[in-house]
Parts: sequence; C-alpha cells; structure tokens
Amino acid sequence: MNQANHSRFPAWSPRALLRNRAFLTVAIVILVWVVAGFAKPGFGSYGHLRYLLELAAVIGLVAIGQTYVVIAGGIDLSVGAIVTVSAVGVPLVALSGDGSGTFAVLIILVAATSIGFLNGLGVAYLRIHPMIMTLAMATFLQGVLILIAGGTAISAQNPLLAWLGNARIIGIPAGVLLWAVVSGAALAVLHATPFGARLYALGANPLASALSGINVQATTMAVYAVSGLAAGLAGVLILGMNGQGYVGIGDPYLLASIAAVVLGGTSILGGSGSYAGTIPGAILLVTITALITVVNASAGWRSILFGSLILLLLLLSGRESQRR
Amino acid sequence: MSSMIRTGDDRLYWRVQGERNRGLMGLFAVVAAFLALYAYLFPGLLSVAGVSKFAQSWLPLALVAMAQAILMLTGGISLAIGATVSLGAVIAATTMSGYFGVAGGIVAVSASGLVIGALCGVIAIRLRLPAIIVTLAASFIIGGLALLILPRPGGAIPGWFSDLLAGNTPAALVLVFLVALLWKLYLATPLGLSLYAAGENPVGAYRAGVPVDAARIAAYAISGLLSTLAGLFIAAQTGSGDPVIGQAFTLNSIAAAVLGGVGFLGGRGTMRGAIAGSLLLSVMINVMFFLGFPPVAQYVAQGLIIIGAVALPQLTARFRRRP
Amino acid sequence: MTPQAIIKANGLSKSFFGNPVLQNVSIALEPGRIHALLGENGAGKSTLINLLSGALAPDGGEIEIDGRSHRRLTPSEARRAGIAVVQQELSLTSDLSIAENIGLGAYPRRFGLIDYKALARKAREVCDLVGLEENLSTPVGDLPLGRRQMVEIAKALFRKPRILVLDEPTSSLSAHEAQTLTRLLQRLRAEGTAILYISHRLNEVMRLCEHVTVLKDGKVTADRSLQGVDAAGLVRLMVGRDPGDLFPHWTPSPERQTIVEVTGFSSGLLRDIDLEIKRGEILGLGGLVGQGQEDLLLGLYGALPASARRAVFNNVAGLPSSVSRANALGLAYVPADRKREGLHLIHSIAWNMMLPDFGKARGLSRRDPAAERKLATELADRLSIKGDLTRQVQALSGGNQQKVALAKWMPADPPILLLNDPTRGVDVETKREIYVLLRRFAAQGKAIVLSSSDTPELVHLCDRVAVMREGGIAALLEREKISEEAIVAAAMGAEAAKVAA
Amino acid sequence: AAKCIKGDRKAPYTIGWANIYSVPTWMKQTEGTIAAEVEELKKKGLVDKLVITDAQGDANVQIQQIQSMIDADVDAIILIAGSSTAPARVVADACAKGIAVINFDSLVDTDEVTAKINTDSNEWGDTAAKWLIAELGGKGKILVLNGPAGISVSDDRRKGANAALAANPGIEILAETNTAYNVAPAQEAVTSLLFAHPEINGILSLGGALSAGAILAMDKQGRPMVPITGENARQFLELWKEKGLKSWATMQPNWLGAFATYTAVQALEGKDVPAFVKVPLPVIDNSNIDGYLARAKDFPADGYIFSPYDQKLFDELLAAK
Ligand SMILES: Nc1ncnc2c1ncn2[C@@H]1O[C@H](COP(=O)(O)OP(=O)(O)OP(=O)(O)O)[C@@H](O)[C@H]1O
Ligand SMILES: [Mg+2]
Ligand SMILES: [Mg+2]
Repeated sequence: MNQANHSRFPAWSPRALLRNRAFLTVAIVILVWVVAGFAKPGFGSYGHLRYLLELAAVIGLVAIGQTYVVIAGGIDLSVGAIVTVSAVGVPLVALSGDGSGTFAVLIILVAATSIGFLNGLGVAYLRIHPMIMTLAMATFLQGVLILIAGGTAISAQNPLLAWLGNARIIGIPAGVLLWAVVSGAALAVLHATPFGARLYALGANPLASALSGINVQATTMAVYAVSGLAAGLAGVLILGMNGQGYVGIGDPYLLASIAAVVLGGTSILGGSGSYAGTIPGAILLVTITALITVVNASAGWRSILFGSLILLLLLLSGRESQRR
Repeated sequence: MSSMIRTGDDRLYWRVQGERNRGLMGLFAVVAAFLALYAYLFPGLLSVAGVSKFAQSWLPLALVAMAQAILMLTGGISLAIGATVSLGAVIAATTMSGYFGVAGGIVAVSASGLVIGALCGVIAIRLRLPAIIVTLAASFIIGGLALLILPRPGGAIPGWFSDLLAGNTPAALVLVFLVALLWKLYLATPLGLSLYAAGENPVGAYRAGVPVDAARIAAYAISGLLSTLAGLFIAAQTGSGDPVIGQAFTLNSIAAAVLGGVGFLGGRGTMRGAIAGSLLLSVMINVMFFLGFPPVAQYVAQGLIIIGAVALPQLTARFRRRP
Repeated sequence: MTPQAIIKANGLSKSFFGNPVLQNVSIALEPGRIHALLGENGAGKSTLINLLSGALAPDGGEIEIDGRSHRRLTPSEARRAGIAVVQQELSLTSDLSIAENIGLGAYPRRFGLIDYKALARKAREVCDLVGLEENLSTPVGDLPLGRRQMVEIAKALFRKPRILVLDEPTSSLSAHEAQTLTRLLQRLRAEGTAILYISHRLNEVMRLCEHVTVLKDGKVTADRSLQGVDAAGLVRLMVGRDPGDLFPHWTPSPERQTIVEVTGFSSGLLRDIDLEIKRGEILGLGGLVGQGQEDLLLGLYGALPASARRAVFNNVAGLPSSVSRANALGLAYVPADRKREGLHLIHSIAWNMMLPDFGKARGLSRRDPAAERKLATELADRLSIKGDLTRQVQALSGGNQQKVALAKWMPADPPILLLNDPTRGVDVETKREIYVLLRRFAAQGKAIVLSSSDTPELVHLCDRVAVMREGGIAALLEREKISEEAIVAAAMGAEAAKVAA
Repeated sequence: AAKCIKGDRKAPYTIGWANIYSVPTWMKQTEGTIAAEVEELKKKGLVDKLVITDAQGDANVQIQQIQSMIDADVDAIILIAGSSTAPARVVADACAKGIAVINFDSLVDTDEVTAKINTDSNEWGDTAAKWLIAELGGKGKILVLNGPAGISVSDDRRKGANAALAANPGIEILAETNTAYNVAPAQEAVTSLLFAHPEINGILSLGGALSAGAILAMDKQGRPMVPITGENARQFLELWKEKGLKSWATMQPNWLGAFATYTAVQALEGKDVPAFVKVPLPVIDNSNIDGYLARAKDFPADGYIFSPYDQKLFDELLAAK
C-alpha cells in the first residue's frame, strides 16, 4: 500500500524545484540583489534591503487579493482606488474615545471589504465581466473620493498606524511583519483549505465547478471581498508609513499588483499559480524600481531600461506552460 | 445523394454576418439610446459639423478598441496600447513637418506600429511569455522611446493635413467606416478568420492546418498599427505631438472591448461589438456634459452606465443560459 | 493482389517526459480498407494518430507516405499528402459558423479572400454526406455535442482526404447518426480512401473494419485481418485474456421505492413531463441526441432553471434550486462533455477527485492531505486508473479522463446518480467495470438515470428506458419491452411522422 | 477688446471650467477658489452658471469636453490643459466663436486665447536653483527631484534651473528622478538614492510633495537634513518647521482659478486684458513661514497653503504690463 501510494504521489524531487516558478522568482530576486549590491554600493546594504521589503509589503498585501482573484479566473482593477479610499478614509472616521485608533482602522477595513464584496456581487450575480465591474468600481470610487477627500483638514493622528508605519520589532519593520503574518494566513487559506481549492477550481473551469457543487456565486463574492480587504489593509499600512494619505496614493498599486502576480508565475488565465510566487514577485518589482532610480539617465532611457529588465527577468523565471 | 444548394447557402457570408450580431443587440440598443439622447440634448449634432466633431473625438478610441479587441480575440491582451498611441503621435509630429512630409510621416508611423506590434507578438508568442506582462514591459520601453523622440510636447503637423482629418469635414467618420471595412476584408482572408480559431482553440487550430502563430503575430502587428494610427490621428487633430498623450487609452481600450462583448480568453467577440463599446464610452462623456453633471456625478454615472450596459443584456439573456 | 499501402509507419516510438507511450509501433494503411486501431484507454492510439498527422514528432522511427519516407512529418506535409484526422470536437471554434469551421485551414480563395460562395457549396456537399441539415451560418457553439462531432467529420471530408483517420467518432453520436457515418465510411471505402478507425464500440468495429491493429501499453500486440475474429476474440486481442460478458447479468433489485417524482416538469427544451425515478433501478434515457435528455438531467440537478407542478426528491418537496442543494438532496451528475463540464484539465487527477468535497466542506476548515491521498488512491484503484495521481488530467487519455469524472462522486455515495453518457470513450474493460458498478449501485438501492447514445447499453443495463423526443417522453419502455428496435422506433417516431407529413 | 471677444455676449455669463482632473487636492482647492469667485460674480449679476468638466486626466477627453462647451455655447472657458499642445486647435475654435478662453496653470502653446495666466515655471526652477546654490556656497552634491517626464510644467521648471547649475561647476548632480507630484513615490525614490549616495549636500526639489517625500525619507534613515527647495504643500511646510530646516519654497497659487474666472468676466465685459498675465512667484522662506503655518488649519492636510488674495490683487495684476 505504501509502495503503491508512493508511485501515485511521487516524492518531492530537486528537479521539481527547478521548475517551480515561486522558487525561480526567489532565485532571481537574490541574483538581482547580489549583482546590484556589487554594482552599486549601498544598494545591497541591510538597511536598503529592509526598506525594499517594506515597500514590497504594500504591493504584496494588495497582491494577496489580486492573486486570489486572478487564480479564481478574474482580475481586480479597483485595488488602486480601494487603497486610496482606505488611506484617505481612516482619518475621516477617527472617533473620539478611540485612543488607539484600532476602531477607525477596523471600520475602514470593513468598508474596503464591502467594496470588494460589491465587486463580487456584480461579477457573480449581474455576470459583469470582472474587468468591467472593477473598472467601473474604480471610477465610482474616484467620485466618492472627490466627495470625501481634501474638503477638511485631514491628517492621520492614529497611534496604531504610527506604530505600523514606524515600529521595528527585533529589527524587522512592523509592516513587513504584518505582511509576513498575513502572507502566512493567505498561503494557508489558499493551499490548505477547501476555500482555496475552490478558487483554483473556479479559475480553471467555472462550469465544471458549478456542476461539481461548488457555490460559484458565494465563492466569487468572497474572493473579491478578500481582495477589497487586502487592498484596504495595504491602504492602512501605506498611510502608516507615509503619515498622510492623499488622493492618488493607491494608483501605482494597480499595475504593480498585477505585475507581481504574473511575475510570480500565476497564470493570468486563472486556475493555477500561488501566492508563494507573488511574494518574490512583489520584491522583484520594487527592487527593479529602486535599481532604475539610482541609474543616472534621462527619463526616457530609464523607462526603456525598466521595461527591458522586466522582460529579461521574465525570460529567466520561466514561460507560461502551454495551455489547452 | 444530391447536394442541392439550400436557400440561404448562397448568401452564406451575409448570414454569417447576421449571426454575429446576436448577443450584441442589447448593447446596440443602449448605444442607440445614448446617441438619441445626445442628439436630443444637442440638436447641433445632426449637422455635418456636429457629426464631424463628434466623430473626431471618438475615432482614436474606436481605433484602440479595435487594437485591443483583435488581441483579445487571439487570447492575448496589451497594456502597451497607450504608449504605442503616444509613440505614433510623437513620430507623426516629428516627421510630418520634416523632409519626408506627410506621406513619409504616415509611412514612418505605420511601419513603427507594425514593427513594434510584431515584436511584442513574437516575444509573447514565440517565447511563450504571458502577454499581459510582456506588454506591460513593452509599455515602458515604448513610452521611453516616445520620450526620447520628444521629451516634452511639441513638434508639428502641417495645417492642411490637420484640417483635412480634423477640420469641419466628416473625415473621421469616413475613416471609422474605412477601418471597419478593412477589418471585414481582413476577416475575409484565411489568416484573418484564423484569429478566432487560434484564440479559442490553438491546439485544435494548429492540427487543422491553421498557421496559429502567424495569425497571432499578425494580430499583434495589426494592433500596433491601429494604435500608432490612433496616435497619428491625435497628432493631426491636435496639430502636434505629446509623448504621454495616449496613457489613458490602455484601460479605455480594454473597457471598450470588454463592453463590446469581446472575451478575455480568446475566440469570443466581434469587432463591431468593440466599436460599439468605444462609441458608448465616447458618447457617454458628451451626454453627461449636456445633462450638466458635476464631476462627482460624472464619475458615479460613468461607473453605473458601464455596469448597466453590461448587466442589462446579461440579465435579459439570463434564462436561456446554463450556469 | 494486395494494394500498396498509402501510408506506413515503421518502428515509431514516442515518450512524454521519459514515459514511453509508443514503442516500435508499425502500421500500414491501404486504400479501400477500413483499418481498426484498438486498445485500452491510454494504450497510445491518439498519440499514434498525432504522429501520423504530424501534430507530434516521433522520438524514433519513420513515416512513409507513397513510398517517400519522412523522419519529421509536419502537419502541413501530412495534409498535403491527403491525411485528415477527425479529432474529438477538438478543433472547432464555437464563434465561427459551421461552414467556416469546416473550411478552416483550407478555405477556398478568390483574390486572396475567402470565397464564401465556393465555401458554401463545398461545405454543403460534405454536410450532405454526413447528414448535417443545419444552416451553414449557425455558430458551432450552438450545436449539441453530437452535431459538432458531425461537423468535425465534415471538416475532415472537406479536404477530400486519401487517408481518413477517425478518433472515436461515434462516441457522442446517436444510433441514427452513427448509421449515417457507417454508410459514409462504406462509400469512402468503395471510393478507395484508406480509413483508420478508432473506437471502443466493438460491434461497430466488427461491422465495418477489415483489418485491425491492437495496441497494448504502447506496443503492437496484433496486426491482422479481422476475418474470422468474433467480438470475444477482439477483446481477447485487446486485453490478452478471455473476456467475460460485456454486460453484467441483469437481476431485478428488490427495492423499487420511488425516490424522485416530478409532474409537470419543464426545463430547457422540456415541456410538462411526468417522471418517477425509483430506488434500485437504472432508468435509461434514449432517443436521438439533443431531444432534451441533457435538459432533463440538468433540470433535475438544479443547474438549469426548471419548474414543476409537483416535485419530491428523497422525501423533500420542491425542485433543488441550485447544484449544492441538489447535492445535499443526494443527487450527483456526471456530464457528457467531460472536458468542458466535468473536469479541471489543468489540475491533478487526485485534486479533481476531491472536488465535490471541496464544494461541500466548510470553506475555512483544514484540508487533510493524508486523507485526500488515501481516498484518491482508493478511487483510482477502484476504477483502475493507473500511475501517478499528481499528473494533470489533460495528460490522461480520454477514457481515463472519463473515469476521473466518474470517480469524483463516489466518496459522497449519492443515492441518485444522473449520468450523461458515462462510458463515452471508455474502453471495453473499463466499460464493463462501470456497468458492474452501476448494477451494484442499483442493487444497493441507489437510483440511476443513465442517458446514453449507446443503445446496447440501454438495452442490457436498464430497468426502464424513457425515449425522449422533442422535449417530451415519447415512450417509457419497461424491462421486458426494451430492445434496440423498440428504442430506435420510438426515437424515430417523430422523424417518421415528419416525413409522412 | 481682448482677444477672442466679439462683444456679442451679454451678462450674466455661463462659465465653463475645463478641468483636466478634479480629484487631486490641488485641483479641489482651485475649484474652491473658482466656485467662490463665481458666487461673488453671481451676486453682481455677471455670472449665472458654472459648468465643470473633469477629463479624468485624459487630454483627449478634455478636447472632447471643450468641444462640448463650444457646442453648448458657453461664454467663457477657463482651462487647465492636460497637454501643452493637444488642446491648441479646439481652443482656437472656441476663440473663433467669440468665447473668452482663459488658460491658467498648465498652458497651451497657442496664441488663440483671450489670456494666459501663470507663474513662470522657468523662473521657478531658476530661483530655486540659485537659492540652493547660494545655500551650498556654490559647491556640493545634490539630488534633483522633478515631476513626471513628458509634461511641460515639470520640463520647464527643470530647464529653468539649467543655467544656474551650469554656471556653478562646483555643484554635482548625483541623480535625477521623475515621479508623479506625490509624496510616496518621491519618498521611495529618495530612499533608494540615499542608500546609493552616502554624501548628499542639498536637494533641488521642484514640487512640494516631492520635498515632503524627500524629508520623510531622510528622517526615516536618520540622515542629517540638508537644504532643500520646495513648494507650499502643507505637509512640506509643517515638516520644514518641525525639522527646523533651511528651506525655500514658492507656489502655484490656487487662486489662479479665481483670477482666471475674474479675468474671463472682465474680458467679456469689454475690458482689455493682457494676453499673458505673469503672476509673480510668492516666496516662502524662514522669514515668513510662520505666517503661512498660522493659517494651516484652513487647508487640507494634503493640500497647499496659498497666499491670500482679493480683487484688488487681481486688478493690479491685470493692470500690470
Ligand atoms: N502530451 C502528453 N504529455 C504527457 N503524457 C501524455 C501526453 N499525451 C499522451 N500522454 C500519455 O500517453 C498515454 C497514451 O495516450 P493516448 O491519448 O494516446 O491514449 P489512447 O490510446 O488514445 O487512449 P483512449 O482510448 O483513452 O483515448 C497516456 O497514458 C497519456 O497519459
Ligand atoms: Mg485517444
Ligand atoms: Mg480517446
């Protein structure tokens, strides 16, 4: 029996590791760090790498939701707007008697989750294509932002956020720690729960999933809600790190989150991939950005270099396996 | 066994065209309603000048919607559309008033679009890299090129050419029809029609003798061409070049295509749908203006209109559908 | 005098990721002969034809066409040599029309453009050959599975092949369509076409073919004339030992209590149907393809909007409103189109088997990998699915894919099984296993609804057969009345009436 | 009469504001000054309606919206251009129709407008560079932070600094960045640059949010503060005070919006207005920063503390040649 079981579930092999996108992406990150560290003194310093991780934490958090959504066969174009809404929103809901600021953060996270949930509702019940639904939601949120932002003096005097943005625990920035904890949870949910399995099912073949008794609607709504929550969390973190939110603060995270997901080996077509690849994907992205920043060249050349680097690294980290 | 030509067989092409309208009637109705509303709010629309001006603002979006749709039909997507539009505009504005003149400029713009598109296609398809991230990288490279050519807005388009394309003539409308016609012509070629098969079922298409890779790379090239031509038109319309003018077109082209029922996984959708989608996005802006919406309402309404335009036909078709 | 072979494969071998799938396989196709290629699921038949048509490159060996040998045959060379392959609905594009699909890759041109007039004419010719009456402009996506298969065949004929390869062409065809195909093949044979025919329906093979090549585990175990071979002999060739009866002995189940009852049931095509399903029975659904069999199954399963004046499922009143609800009521459904509706091709075999459980379990509970592996291994053993269970399902042969689609419901032990053509593409041995399984389920008191395009299956397996026609039940045959003739007659009733009218 | 004005339009006027993007705080504040001005003018019976469009950052949409304003026959269009070239033709069309076109902040390369109103971006860069060079004594290593590439405003500010920088070979530019005029991207970029360059003596920043981002980056790394230029962004001014910096800032006053509205009505009323109104750059330095910060609470936290204005100021500006 054991013998049979073995042939049916072959043991893990080193060769499989080399075909693993997440692993390859990690290897590339390390490679880039080493090369850049030698080429640009200061780049590879501990402090800088730690800072890159802090930046990656924000992208990484947003990309949790994006990874989930993409695996489930969708895409979320509203994450940037949700990040902004939550970063701008926390001060607005600051309540007296909420000394630690926890309550304000919780309210914002609930709001962000609800926005995601609405996305899911549109996708699941109105059967609106996720791109259209989330793009429309992003537009909608812009309108909301005009209403809520900038009108009054808003600045974040929130102790919890200040801690999140600045504290170091045994030398590790609180934001990175938060990312690590949430990532652990995200990975566990993705790979060790039936909910995670449902995402893979949905992304690979929604029809077969429905006929197998998976509640497609509920799963869809849940996954977009998770995406909203993750973006909300990222918004809160970025507010903590910056001390202040502003309209447009979330804009860079839309394409960054998608890029991190795809660089990490998750198929944009859905059904396969893992957040394990997105993590190094996010780190890779901030690393390249930092690298380009320190190159002294005209804006045009920097842009060209950035694009070429992404292409090159993509070539290394592996190709999309052919899909039938 | 007799093989009698059956009624309708002789008009196969037109019947096929008719079938392709199915599923789009809802969108067509929404677009028509908006056009009617626009004409009601602004009766001046129903004049040569009115139509001309509206068509001018719509044409670039229609072109990029087509550029995106053709890729989506093959199962690809491009995030480089915006940058390619900018590049087209910049090349037009720097070449046309130079030695080679307007004709040389058109050639340069077209050639750069074809080449850049084909390159993206070759990289994405031959190297089997995911299109979305290849084109994201390409958008930086292409955008960088545009900045190198024209670091800040400038350049010039000869006045007569601007007036020809974007004066008080319905040239833009004619161009829309012309491009649509060329598209129909392309779809009537074996390579063109292969798009659908190559998008939906590449393995099967390959086995059936469809040059799958060629069809896809050609789609990328055409997409690049349409994008730079949109840039050329914008340059003519504005009389100059701007290295970041196209940025918004990336997402808008996707929105228009998806709104028009073009599927994300390849092989599903029609160009007429994408064009209708772009028309809706374009006319919506004017309608909201004439309804006097303040910015907040513009954003909110825009979101709702887009959702509504997709949801309504979906909901009505609901009962005929499988889960 | 034996005619010269048009195409010959000599010593072909092929392996995937180091697993040999074909080893030293030789085969020769002659004009005017229908050549059967038989073998169990996964024996390598499809792979062999992929080599013959240039879709895959062999690792070793060569292919000889008209005496010219090719080491590496490309698809276009193969096509030019006159080889056409009927894949199983694999190469159709749903948004294109029937005519455009038929001509795909070989469009008649005029000034570089597709000549739609010529296309219509030629497409109509081949459609007539295969009995496709539909409008040529109909998008293929609108057609039911069986019709799509006919389009696929028409597409092969469109190229006027000298060598026609058919990979399980009849597996989704109704008896009527299969007959059309039989006549067609006989005609092509008479015209001198070389035909390679893959099927798991041995009676067809017996009726049609003159010569057989049998593959077992990637090796040729027989290459001989079919003369003097009977069905049992064929099976013996394939499995290498004496076959038992294909169908298990039918015994009535003791329990015949009604478990599902619907009156005035409508869904999809179906209008106002009354039906009772009993524990311990296999209720067959027969008839031409697309007469509402699938709508009935899907409607009962909560996957298609349905209504009924009265409905009782497992003592609960009302129709299930959703699939999860249906599952909770004890229903399970195995779809016909396994690739689109049944399986997650990019996921592993084991993962696919766990799917209903993933749908049912509490979302954030913990998965138990050890238990999952154990269960998957058990299921695989039970349905003799061999090898590594972490392989993607798409790397399985068609028959084995079907087994996976069936296997995933077994752990739930549902009392009501809705099966839509469950033995499509399944080899005889496995078929037999499935039949035994179904009868055993019935004996255990489960209710089984079996929609099948394979009439013998209905005859030998079912307690009752409902023959469907135009969205209604044309006849409900009790055990003693069930025969191929009765089923076909009931199914054709409408056709006959139409012709008469 | 002023350019574009034909004299056939009578009060009360309909004013169209063709905004490029109304979501950023600077724009919201500007819209505030415009709305306030319109209220004033309504009281005088000069204006009856303000129509606002938002092109969502897309210069093409802005052209379309200006066209709609022409179609709707508004009396005046005030414009912040999304591109320095793109709206030129449609603006000329408006001008030809007798619509008063007042272009402020981001200007269009055309003369077919009633008036352009702006501070001088070249001068901005030039003064900033000179201040920094003087502060560094003509010698030192600096970073240059600039707004997005390909935009005239950022390009002009940067070009303005060129002459002064070239004249002082002792100043070494370690690196230049282009980011959106926002805190977070600037902070990111500067952080990386700080790691790459252990010695930095000054920062030439050509935008307020950029300066704030730079200070936050230095602060977080515990790097000593260096002289830095900036703009009237509230966050920057507060950081300046908090960290006790040596700084210099100027501004693009939000009341340019109100001023443009006022100018439009003046032109429609038949007054002659100059084709280009150069608004002097207000300077904030250690001498007057407290005055600005005293009013801080009246402005959004992520907004800009602009200098006070009144109609007298407007009249003076219009009168100056
Ligand atoms: N591309 C591939 N990658 C990996 N394994 C493959 C591939 N193609 C085929 N196989 C394996 O090769 C074997 C032969 O497959 P093939 O499809 O030829 O079988 P078959 O004889 O057609 O079976 P069936 O009767 O079920 O259709 C199977 O075990 C299958 O899993
Ligand atoms: Mg096979
Ligand atoms: Mg098979």
